[in-house]
Amino acid sequence: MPFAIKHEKFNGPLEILLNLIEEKKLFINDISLAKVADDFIAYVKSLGDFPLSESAQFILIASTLLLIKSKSLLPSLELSEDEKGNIADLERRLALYKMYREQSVSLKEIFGKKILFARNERKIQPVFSPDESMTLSNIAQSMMSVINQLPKKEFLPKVLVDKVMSLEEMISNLTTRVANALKMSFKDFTKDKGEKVNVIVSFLAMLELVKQGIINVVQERHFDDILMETENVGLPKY
Amino acid sequence: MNLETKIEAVLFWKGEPISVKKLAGILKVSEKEAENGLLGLQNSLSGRGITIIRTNDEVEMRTAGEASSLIENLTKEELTRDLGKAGLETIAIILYKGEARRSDIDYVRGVNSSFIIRNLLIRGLIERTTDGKRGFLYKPSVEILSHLGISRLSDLPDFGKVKEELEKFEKAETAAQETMTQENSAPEAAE
Amino acid sequence: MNLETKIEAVLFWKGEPISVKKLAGILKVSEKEAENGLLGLQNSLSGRGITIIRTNDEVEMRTAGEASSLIENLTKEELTRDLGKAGLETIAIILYKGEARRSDIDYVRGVNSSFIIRNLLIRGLIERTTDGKRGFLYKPSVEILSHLGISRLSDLPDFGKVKEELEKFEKAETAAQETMTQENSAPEAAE
Repeated sequence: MPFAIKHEKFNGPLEILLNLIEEKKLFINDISLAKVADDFIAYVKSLGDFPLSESAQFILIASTLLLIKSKSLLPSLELSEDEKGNIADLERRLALYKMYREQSVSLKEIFGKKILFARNERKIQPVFSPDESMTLSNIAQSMMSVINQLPKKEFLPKVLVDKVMSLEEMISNLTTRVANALKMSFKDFTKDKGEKVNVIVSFLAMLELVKQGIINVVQERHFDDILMETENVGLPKY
Repeated sequence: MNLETKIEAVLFWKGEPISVKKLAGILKVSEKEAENGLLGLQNSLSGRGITIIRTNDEVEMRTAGEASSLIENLTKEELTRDLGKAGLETIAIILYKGEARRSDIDYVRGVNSSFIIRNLLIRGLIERTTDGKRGFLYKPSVEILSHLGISRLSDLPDFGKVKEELEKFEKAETAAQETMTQENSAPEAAE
Repeated sequence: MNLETKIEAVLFWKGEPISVKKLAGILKVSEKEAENGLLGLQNSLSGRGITIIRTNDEVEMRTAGEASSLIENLTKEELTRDLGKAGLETIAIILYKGEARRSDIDYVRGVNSSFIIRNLLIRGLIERTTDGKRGFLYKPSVEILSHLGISRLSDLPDFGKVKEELEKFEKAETAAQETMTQENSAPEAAE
């Protein structure tokens, strides 16, 4: 099955984030997430081309990481309840994913090792016995509904696009807030002044980078990328 | 696992008569030992819902005699119950395609079709032919065509349009597969 | 013939998964009685060559786990042994949750799971049911349990522990959602 192969090779954002945390042997919390934020964004940047619907997911997570990182650089930065909620949600999702990933390894160990077999097909003597539904028009209708349900090219769901677009605003906003907070607390940086300022300046550059990524997603959304199931598009709940 | 239990598993799985000689061969025991195991199993199964039937040198697992009226009802039920959405979809695909493998049907429906295919076979709506080594091919039965009142498959409603749609889907799949192969051939670049 | 023996006969004859509801219907007993009969049969079969697999709503008779290598040598069927990382993760979610929507799976994995779900459906490792208008619910099939060599979901590795953790996650999520709702109902206070 071609698409399965594709998704086998494809590492999702949560997986990459979890790998980064585990490589550093850290627990899942805001401190560890702030530490891996740079690596995550660098990774996303290095990916370049990948399915649009997936890049939106990456951007959503990158934005939350930026919030965490801002707060860790500038503790005086005030986060809204929504933003705090996003951070808590990301931590929860990571922990949940970690648990399932561990469980999937246990399943791999037993899968196919000790199969419980079904009995072979019983010998049959066909007796022609259609039910009432077997009419030409029902069959034709059924065929059409099967065709309508075939996987089709699908655009990035509008809800997701809107979400990514509102992120652009969020990042611009965050840039201003970080710049302001930097001015405000400049006097606090008595020690290692230069170093800290450098860190924040490069952080501002990173914000710009993610913003560019967002713009790309929004601009390119008219290119359909992968075939998706037409089942009412199950949006991840953020 | 003792011999008796092994025999039980093999006979259950087999679902048709097997010679004692062959059974002994499978279990790597002498025919005498197999006979003894069978006697033991026959004892264990007494009063149960399944039993062992012996004919000459063959042996088979069956439902117990007391269950015969129950099984008769089951057979009737199998021939009369509604075939449902799965039944209609599967017969439709086989009709419009003319013949299909299970994998074709599964692929178009997006779910596994083995149970519904078996049911359609029992109901005489489709027929099965073997096609070399690649497994079974399913075709509409003669009866279903006359039941539907068509003499040729091309008499099916929207026959041309449906064919086209199905081919388009299959082509898209193949194209996707090729793209995938190209992508997978250079995974290092992606890392 | 008692209920347990009748169930044994039906399951043997059927040779495919059957819902407990249907089984009860065939035997003209309540679902509760059928459940009890199944429990009894499960007990009687322990240590034997055949066993019963139960998902949340279906049941099927299969060869016992101890016989697996014996039967494997006899079967010419191609066996699926490789699920891949994405498949294993998706299966894990569906198995431990008991049932899941695509949105649940996407939420946990952080990627679009529609193709891996389709693949698992086609292979018969999961099943789907429609649930009102909200789309599909995916459930473990008898087939996936048989490939894991277990008779019921509770035999999954670390089942109790995982279930407990899942409850904790759900509680935390609900709590977070409630906080959000409170805020939204009093937007002035949040500004």
